[in-house]
Amino acid sequence: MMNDQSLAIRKFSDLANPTRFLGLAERLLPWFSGLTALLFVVGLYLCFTTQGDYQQGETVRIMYIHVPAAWLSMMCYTVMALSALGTLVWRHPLADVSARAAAPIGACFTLLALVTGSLWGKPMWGTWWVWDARLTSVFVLFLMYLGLIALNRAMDDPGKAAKVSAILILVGFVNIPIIKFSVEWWNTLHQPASVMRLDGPKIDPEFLWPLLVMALAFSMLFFTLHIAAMRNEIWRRRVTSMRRQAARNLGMEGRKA
Amino acid sequence: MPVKLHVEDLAARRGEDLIFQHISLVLQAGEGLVVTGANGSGKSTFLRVLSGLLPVDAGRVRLEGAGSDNLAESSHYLGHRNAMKRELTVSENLVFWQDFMGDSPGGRGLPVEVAIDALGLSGIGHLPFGYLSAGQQRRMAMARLLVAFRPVWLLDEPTAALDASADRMFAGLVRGHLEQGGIVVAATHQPLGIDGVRELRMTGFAGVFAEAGY
Amino acid sequence: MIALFLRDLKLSVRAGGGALIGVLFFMTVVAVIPFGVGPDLNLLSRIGPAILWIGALLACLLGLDRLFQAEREDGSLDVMLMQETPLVLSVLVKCLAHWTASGLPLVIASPLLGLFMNMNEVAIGATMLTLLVGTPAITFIGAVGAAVAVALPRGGLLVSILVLPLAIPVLIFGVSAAYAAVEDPAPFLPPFLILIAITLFFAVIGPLAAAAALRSSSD
Amino acid sequence: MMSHTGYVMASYGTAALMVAGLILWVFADGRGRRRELKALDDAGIRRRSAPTTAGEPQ
Repeated sequence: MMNDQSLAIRKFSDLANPTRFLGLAERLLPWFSGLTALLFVVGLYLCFTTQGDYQQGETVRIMYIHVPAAWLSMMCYTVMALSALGTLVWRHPLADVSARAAAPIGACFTLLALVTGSLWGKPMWGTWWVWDARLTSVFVLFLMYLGLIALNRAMDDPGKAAKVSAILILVGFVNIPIIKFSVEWWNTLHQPASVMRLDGPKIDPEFLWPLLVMALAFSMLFFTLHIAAMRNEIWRRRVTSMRRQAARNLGMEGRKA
Repeated sequence: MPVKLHVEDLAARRGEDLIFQHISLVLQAGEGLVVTGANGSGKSTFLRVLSGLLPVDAGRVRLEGAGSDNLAESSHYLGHRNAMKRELTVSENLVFWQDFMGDSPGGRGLPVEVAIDALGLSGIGHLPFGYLSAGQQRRMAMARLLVAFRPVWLLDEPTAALDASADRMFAGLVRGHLEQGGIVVAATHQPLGIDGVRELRMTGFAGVFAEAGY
Repeated sequence: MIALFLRDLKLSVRAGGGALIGVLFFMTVVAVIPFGVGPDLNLLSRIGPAILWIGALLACLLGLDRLFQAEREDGSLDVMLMQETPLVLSVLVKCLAHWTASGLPLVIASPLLGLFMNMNEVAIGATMLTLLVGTPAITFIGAVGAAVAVALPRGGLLVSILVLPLAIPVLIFGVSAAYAAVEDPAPFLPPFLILIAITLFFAVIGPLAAAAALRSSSD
Repeated sequence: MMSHTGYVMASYGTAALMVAGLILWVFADGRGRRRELKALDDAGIRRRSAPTTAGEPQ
C-alpha cells in the first residue's frame, strides 16, 4: 500500500496548477477505476473461498469488510491532516480542495466500519452496539468528520474557510491518539489489535490474504473517489468564480455605459 | 530618528478578486496621505493591509525609525467600528486601552482625562459608552489615538459621523500629530481640511492606481 | 495583560455578561435530572458525579461562542491583532478570564448540587476537585471552537458540535477520577493526574490554534 | 434470530450499497458541474486567466 501513499504525496506537491491536476486526473481515473474493480473482484473471490473460522464460523468474513473500512477511516483523516498541512505550511492551492473532497468519503467509510462492526458484534457478543474501546473511538472519529463537513458547508467563501478548517483538522488529528488512549483506558472489550501487532500479524495467512487484498481494493477505491471528488470541487470553484466574474462584467458595463 | 513609511509595489486580494496592485510610495515623518476613491475601490482594503489585518498578495510594507520595523506594532488603526465596550464607562475603556497598548518608543500617551478634554467631551467620562450618541462615540474612539502613543495613524473614514465642529477639532488633532513628526494615512470622502497632504486615488477593481499630485 | 484580564472579568460580571447564565444553566440541568431519573436516592448518588460533570461541560460550552464574537463585532479584535504582545498570550488571558468568570462559579456551585444528588462528602469533594482541574481544559478546547465560530457567518451552535468530540477525554477522566475517590479499589491518582496532563496540554494547543484561526479569519 | 450467513450477507450488502452510493454521488456531482461549466461557456463568460484558476476545463 506504500506506493499509493508516495504517489499521493508526489501527486499533490508538483501539481500547484489545477489545470495540470485536471489533465492528470482525466488520464489517471480510468486506470484507477479499472485497478479498483480488478482488486475488488479478486478480493471478494478470496473472501468467499476461504473456509470459515472454527470458532466464529461464517461471521469472520465480515472482518474482511470491517477492518479495511476502519483502516480507511484512519487513512482518510491522515490524508486530510496532510492536506491541512498543505494549506497552512506550504500554502498549496489544491490542499484545501483535497481536504474538502476527502471529508465526505472518510465519513462514509467510518460509517461503514461502524455498521459492519455492529453487524459483526451481534452474533459474537449478542448486542448490536457494544461500548468497546475501538468502536467508540471510531464513533468519535465519525462525529469529528461530521463536524468538519458541517464547518465546510457553513462557510461560503472557500478562501477564508480553507485556513480555519485546516486548523480544526490538525487540532482533531492531534486529538486522535488522546481519544484512542482515553477510550481504550475507559473500557476495552474489543480483541487486542490482532493485525497491527508489532510482531507481525497474529492471524494465520489463511485469513491474511483476503484481508490485505480487500484493504488494497478499498485504498484504490478511496484514491479514485478522492481524485474524482477533487475534480468536482475544482469545477465547482470555477463555476462560482465565473459567475462572480459575470456579475462584475455586468457591473463594469453598468459603470461604463 | 524620524519615522519613514515605505510601501513597495503593494498588491492585495480579497478572496479571488485582485483589489489593487503596484502601489509604491514613501511617507516621511510629518507627512499625511489621503486615500480617496469611489466606494469599493479598495480604500479600506489598503488600510487593512497596511495594518497587517489582511495578508499582502505581493510587495512589502516597511517602517523605519520606530522600535520594530513591523508597521502594525507601531501604528493605530481606527476602523468603522469604535473598538469600545458598550457596558464599560468611557474612562474604563480608555484606561484599558492605555494599559493594554502601552506606548511605542519615542512618545508618551496623554492621561485619559486630558485626552477626553482634548476631544471636547470633558465631564462625561463616567457615562457607560453605550449611552453616548454616534458622534460622541466616534470622538471617544479618536481619544484612543491619544491615550497610547503610536507614530503612524491609519484612519478609515474617521470623520464619518462627525458634525462640522468635530471635523475642525479632528483636523487639529491630525495637524498636531503631524507636527510631532507622526505619519497619518486617512481614507476619506470629504477633504480633511489639512493643506500640504498628498493624495492617493484608488480606481478600483484591479485597475492600476493613479497617484494624484499635491 | 492584567488589564485585559480585569476588563474581561468586569465585562462578564456586568449586565450583559455570561457568568450568571452559565451557573443558572448548570443548576437547572442538574436539578432536572432527578425528575427524569426518579427519586431513587442510591441511584442518584451513583450517577451524581457523572451528572455534575456533564452539566458542567455543557454549561462551559454555553458561554464560549461569545468569547471572541463580541470582540470582533465592536472592532477590538482588530486592535488586538496588531499589538506587539503575541495574540496567543491575549487569547490565553481571555480564556483564563472566561474560566474565572464562568468556570469557577460552576466549581463553587457543585457541592450544593452534590447534595441534590445525595452524594456523600468524599464524592462531592472529589467531584469539586476534578471539576476545578478539568473545566479549564474545556475552556481551552472551546477557545478553538470559538475562534473558528468567529469566521462562520452563522457560527454559534456549531462550536459545541466541533468541540464536544475533543472534550470527551476530559469528561472520561474527570468522571472516572470522581468515581475512583468513592469506590475504594479504583485508584484515584492516575486518572486525576492524566486529567491535569490533558488540561496543561490543551492550555498550550488551545490558545495556539485559536490565535491562528483568529488571524487567518480576519477580513 | 438471523443465521450467521445472514449477518455476512447483511454486511456485504450494506458495504456494496454504500460503495455504490459513493460512486454514484461523485459521478452525478461531476456531471452536474460539467453541465454548469458548459452552460457558462456557452454564455460566453471567458475566465480572466487568474494565476491560480487558469485554463479551460477539459
